Amino acid sequence: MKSADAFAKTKAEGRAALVGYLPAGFPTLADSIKAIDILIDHGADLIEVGMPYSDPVMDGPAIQRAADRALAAGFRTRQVFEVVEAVAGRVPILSMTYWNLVEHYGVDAFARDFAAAGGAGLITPDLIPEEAVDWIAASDAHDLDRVFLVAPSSTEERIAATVAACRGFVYAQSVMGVTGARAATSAAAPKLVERARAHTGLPIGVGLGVRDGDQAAEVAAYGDAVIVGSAIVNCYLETDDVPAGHRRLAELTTDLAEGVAR
Amino acid sequence: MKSADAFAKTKAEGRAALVGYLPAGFPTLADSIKAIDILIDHGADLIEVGMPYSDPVMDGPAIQRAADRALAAGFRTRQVFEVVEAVAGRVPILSMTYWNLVEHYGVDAFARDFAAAGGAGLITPDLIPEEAVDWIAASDAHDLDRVFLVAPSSTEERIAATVAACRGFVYAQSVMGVTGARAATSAAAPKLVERARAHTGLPIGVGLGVRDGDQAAEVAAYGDAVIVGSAIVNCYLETDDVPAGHRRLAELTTDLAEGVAR
Amino acid sequence: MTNPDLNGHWGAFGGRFVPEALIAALEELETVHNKAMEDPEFQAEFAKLSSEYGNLPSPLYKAERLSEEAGVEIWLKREDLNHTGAHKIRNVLGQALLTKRMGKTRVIAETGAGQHGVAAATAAAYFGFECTVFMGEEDTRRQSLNVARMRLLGAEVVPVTTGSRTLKDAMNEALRDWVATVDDTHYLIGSVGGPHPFPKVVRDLCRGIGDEARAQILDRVGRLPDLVAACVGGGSNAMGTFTAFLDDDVKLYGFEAGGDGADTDRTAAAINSGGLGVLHGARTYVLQDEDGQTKESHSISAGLDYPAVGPEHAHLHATGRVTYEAVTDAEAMDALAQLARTEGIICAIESAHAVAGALRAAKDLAPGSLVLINLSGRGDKDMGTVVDYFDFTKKPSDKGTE
Amino acid sequence: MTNPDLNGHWGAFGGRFVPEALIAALEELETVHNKAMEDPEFQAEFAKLSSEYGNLPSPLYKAERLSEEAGVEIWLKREDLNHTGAHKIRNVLGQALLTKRMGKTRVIAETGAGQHGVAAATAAAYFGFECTVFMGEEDTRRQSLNVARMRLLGAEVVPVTTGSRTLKDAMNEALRDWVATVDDTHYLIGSVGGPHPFPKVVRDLCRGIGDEARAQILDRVGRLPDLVAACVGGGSNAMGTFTAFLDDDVKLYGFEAGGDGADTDRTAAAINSGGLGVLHGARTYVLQDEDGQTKESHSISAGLDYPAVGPEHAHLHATGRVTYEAVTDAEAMDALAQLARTEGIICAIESAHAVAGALRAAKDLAPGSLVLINLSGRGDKDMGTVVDYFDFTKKPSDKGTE
Ligand SMILES: Cc1ncc(COP(=O)(O)O)c(C=O)c1O
Ligand SMILES: Cc1ncc(COP(=O)(O)O)c(C=O)c1O
Repeated sequence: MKSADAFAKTKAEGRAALVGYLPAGFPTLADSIKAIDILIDHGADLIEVGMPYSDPVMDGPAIQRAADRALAAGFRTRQVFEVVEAVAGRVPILSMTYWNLVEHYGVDAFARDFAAAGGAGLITPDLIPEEAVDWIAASDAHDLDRVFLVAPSSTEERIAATVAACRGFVYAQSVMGVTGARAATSAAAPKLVERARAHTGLPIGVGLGVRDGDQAAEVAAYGDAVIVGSAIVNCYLETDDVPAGHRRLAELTTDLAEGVAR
Repeated sequence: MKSADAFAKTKAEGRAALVGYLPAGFPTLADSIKAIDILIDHGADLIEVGMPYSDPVMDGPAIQRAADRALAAGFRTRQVFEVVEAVAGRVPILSMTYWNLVEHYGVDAFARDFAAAGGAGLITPDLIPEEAVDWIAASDAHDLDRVFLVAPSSTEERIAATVAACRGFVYAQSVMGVTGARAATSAAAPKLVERARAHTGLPIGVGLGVRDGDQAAEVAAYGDAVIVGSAIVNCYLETDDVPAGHRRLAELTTDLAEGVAR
Repeated sequence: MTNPDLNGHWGAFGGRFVPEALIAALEELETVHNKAMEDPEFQAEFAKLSSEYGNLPSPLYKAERLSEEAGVEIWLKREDLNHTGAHKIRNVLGQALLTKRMGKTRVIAETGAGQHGVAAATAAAYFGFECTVFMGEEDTRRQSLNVARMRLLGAEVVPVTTGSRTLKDAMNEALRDWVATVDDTHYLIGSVGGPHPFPKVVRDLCRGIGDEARAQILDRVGRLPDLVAACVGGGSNAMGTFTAFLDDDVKLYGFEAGGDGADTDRTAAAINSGGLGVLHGARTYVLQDEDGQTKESHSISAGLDYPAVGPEHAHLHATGRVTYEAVTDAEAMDALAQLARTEGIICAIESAHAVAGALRAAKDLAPGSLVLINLSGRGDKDMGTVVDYFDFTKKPSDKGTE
Repeated sequence: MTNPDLNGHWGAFGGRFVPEALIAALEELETVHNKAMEDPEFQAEFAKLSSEYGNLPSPLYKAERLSEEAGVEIWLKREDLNHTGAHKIRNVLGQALLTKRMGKTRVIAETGAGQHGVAAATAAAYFGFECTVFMGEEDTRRQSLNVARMRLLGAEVVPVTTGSRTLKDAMNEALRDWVATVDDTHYLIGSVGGPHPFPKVVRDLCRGIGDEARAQILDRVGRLPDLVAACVGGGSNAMGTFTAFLDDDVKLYGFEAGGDGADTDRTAAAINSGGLGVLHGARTYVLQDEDGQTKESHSISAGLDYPAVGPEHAHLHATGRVTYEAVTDAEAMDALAQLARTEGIICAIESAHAVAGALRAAKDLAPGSLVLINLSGRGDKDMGTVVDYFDFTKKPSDKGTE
């Protein structure tokens, strides 16, 4: 299942897609699978499986801490394929990963194994198209989505070149800042989405900062997908009671799904 | 009583004089008077009353510690006159003092009060004749002995000038070093005494390092006086039992007196 | 001199592995820097500031007694005599001038032991910039004096509580801050690492070390050195030293911190103990585990205790132009003591790695060969470590007599 | 310039109040020093050593932002940039050369906080002399890093356990050692105190500070300063600064350490709080009690924490040529922080007394007046004190968002 399939569905339903992010291995490997199932059960249209990494420069405190916990518990790169395999089928499963992990595994090998597990593609927060020659070749070879980011600071030329290199959708980083749920959504986001649309027919997902259904609805007004990460992670960070986290996640996802459909 | 009186006596007896040093106020003010009496009782021919001073650069550890104790107990400059007054009469009493104490009291005032107490004169270890204009005037005015030091490193010219400025006797610093009882007497001392004699008819006292009768006898062979300090102080330094110190001092003095008379 | 391609690659190394959000700022920096490098007015301003404030050029010093012990003629480039005590003042003054040119009013910096943080705070004080320094919480505790220095200089010090709470995490945090503040903020990076154009910018600003030393030794001895040595942490002092000599027939040696040994787990020698990877925006040699997770580095020298190395060094290693070897903690400390005893110079432990490595490499040189060592910094900051390392508790001889 | 009479007196001050045993060595030193001062070969050797090893001349630096806050034009003589971090290197290199000329192979020194001890040990390492440093036991504990430095440099450090166990007792002990070792040993005294000819010797060796600064300011500004300021401990940096200006129409200010206040018991201001006396071989101003027993001095600055002052200063005070004022601990620390914040320079606490005093004195000057301050040393050694003094525990702002 590719990202395009999900966007075809949400477009048909006249609404934005809900994209849920969770690091693999958090709160545990098994519970990350369970949590993704909950996300899908309660209305997520796409899933981003985060790759825990020692140096996550794009992430704020919540996702950092989640990744740290997964790493401390012994998370290994290859386990992402287990997670993908376990949850694939119902909605497109992408992985959001810092580049060194892929490069170290072997770019083509990673693409091959990720595709074999049923994954849809990768979102690469610290890889720009100029550095992506190998990845572009591997994603072509293994028919994977390729999601690069655009940002409010991107020039017109860079937006054009970046969206041209994307497949599946485009990730619009709505604020100049790291991941983390924010009290207010970004004023820069609608402008950025508009600028990106001028260069592509791909759906545009908007990420960074959404924490509830109301914010999701705001973002859904101009974005094709609402990407939620830290708010999801927070369901498990603030408690040791994983079942309670699952319940909180179910509620949150329901709220977000209602938001994107408003 | 002046130094000359003592030397006249010892010369008549065909022996060297024994000079005993003790800081005023050590081990206590009263006991320093008592100790000086013991020195005189057991054969000391002259007494040097030390002035406890905060920065005694000519003194080794024993005398430093004795002075520290006197100062810590509150010793004041004017108390030296009490000590002198208490012990004067039987032998000449000089004071050995660092210069700042005299200068601070007032050079003429100090000389006046010292003479009034019955003192014989001053030994000034950090005053050279060039700096002694005021002191030479005051000691003349109050008829006090004036003992400067010569050292093995002194040039011929300096020995000549220094002994010329002395009255009473000359202090020959027998070793290049600070006060302190030593295992062996100085090889440089006889040479120094000989050099000094070439320029003066004054008696020459030899100081620094003598600790027993045998050493006293060695020094007495070429010096007109044997000056003993640290060995005397040590009688009290190594014990809290002052009466025991007095007994030790009596024994030591007897031994030393026997030594200078050998 | 080698320059990177348009995307900042030296061969397989370098590049820009950072969020797109930062690319605009990197391009602005690249443009302003390239213009500045060709602008005589900038060069004059930089030279004046370096000389009047930074105390540059640093002297070249013939270490006679050390030479005697080594059997070769050793010259030291005395960066320890610069204002703030290391080569780092060159970089911060240069970047501060660039900051001014970009119209920015705030700088941020990462710091490990605090040396770069102090240098950055110094430049910020001088220029009246706001300054925030990110420092691993662990390091703020271990290096509280440098924290005090930075605060005294008016900088805000932010203890970083994520990851391993050390330098690499401070760098992550600086990058995170920068994404959010890039409009008015310059990231004043501390070495020749990070995304393009930083490695080139810092190299260009530090190359005075080698340019000066080359001219000084030609002037004093009349010929080029046979061997040039520098220590390599991120690699700024080494690139600053080597650049002038790259096209000369001169042996170049970079000495990494080998900790307990480059073949042990306690090492900071990215080239000698690490592998190819991407960290902090550049492809280079990185200490990492089987998955590419960054490993913690270990060195007695706080300034070399970093798990990667600047990409130009990676390239110079790959091409064989520069020889990179590891020096252990013990070798470095011995060299520090030897230099102190023979020359009356207590250098930084970082710099002692260069001295130790050069003394070792000199064994293969003909007697009387000319060896130039960059003494990157002074040892004041390291005295606590030195005291812990050496046994200074031995009783002095008793001088008293009774 | 003023010179003492044949017996080393400046007016009522100076002289030689030491055991006769030392007079020969003092006369030898006087002879050798006087000859050296007139010997172009010595001067050339001293200049070469000072420049190549000591990093002299130190730059003269215009402190723009401090000037703005002060309303006068402030120039700093940057002795903090010298090798070992203070003006003291001038004195030790000069005396080491004299030691060589006298054919001696050992030097001894007294030290308080350890600054002069480190400088002396440095010069001894450089010249291959044996070196013994006397240091109050109390001080060896408080300044253990400097003890380590000296030992690293190959010096023997002897803790002095007599008297108050501080600098003055270390000086007593050095004099005691010297009496016994004078044949092969030079007493490398740390300031312009002690018996004649030390005050003149050290003054002559340090006068480069003022000679350089005078030429530098004439070159840079075209006229002499209106006011010249230096801190006064023993007084070497101040005499080194003032000497060049004594015959000029320039206000000269020496700033003593006032501790809690010159009128309190916790002060080190010998001129402002003491009286006429004899200490360590010279007649000068001394902190003493009613009997002339030396009192302990108190200052936050270890290098100014000495109960007397060099005799030439006493004379310049008595004649009115130089104005001596006290600066309290608090004033000095404020000035230290102000200089750090405005200029990115963390100076020694000693030097901060000069800055504080100059800023105070500048209030009486016409706006735009030229003020020259000798920045005698850097602050690295003082960071522990600075941390204790200022409250650096304030929490940095929380940057995280959730
Ligand atoms: C004195 C000194 N030398 C070297 C280094 C290492 O940095 P680089 O390799 O960038 O020169 C440091 C860093 O703190 C340092 O303080
Ligand atoms: C930096 C600095 N300045 C000044 C002094 C005071 O000495 P003087 O008055 O002899 O210059 C010291 C002494 O340690 C010092 O370290």
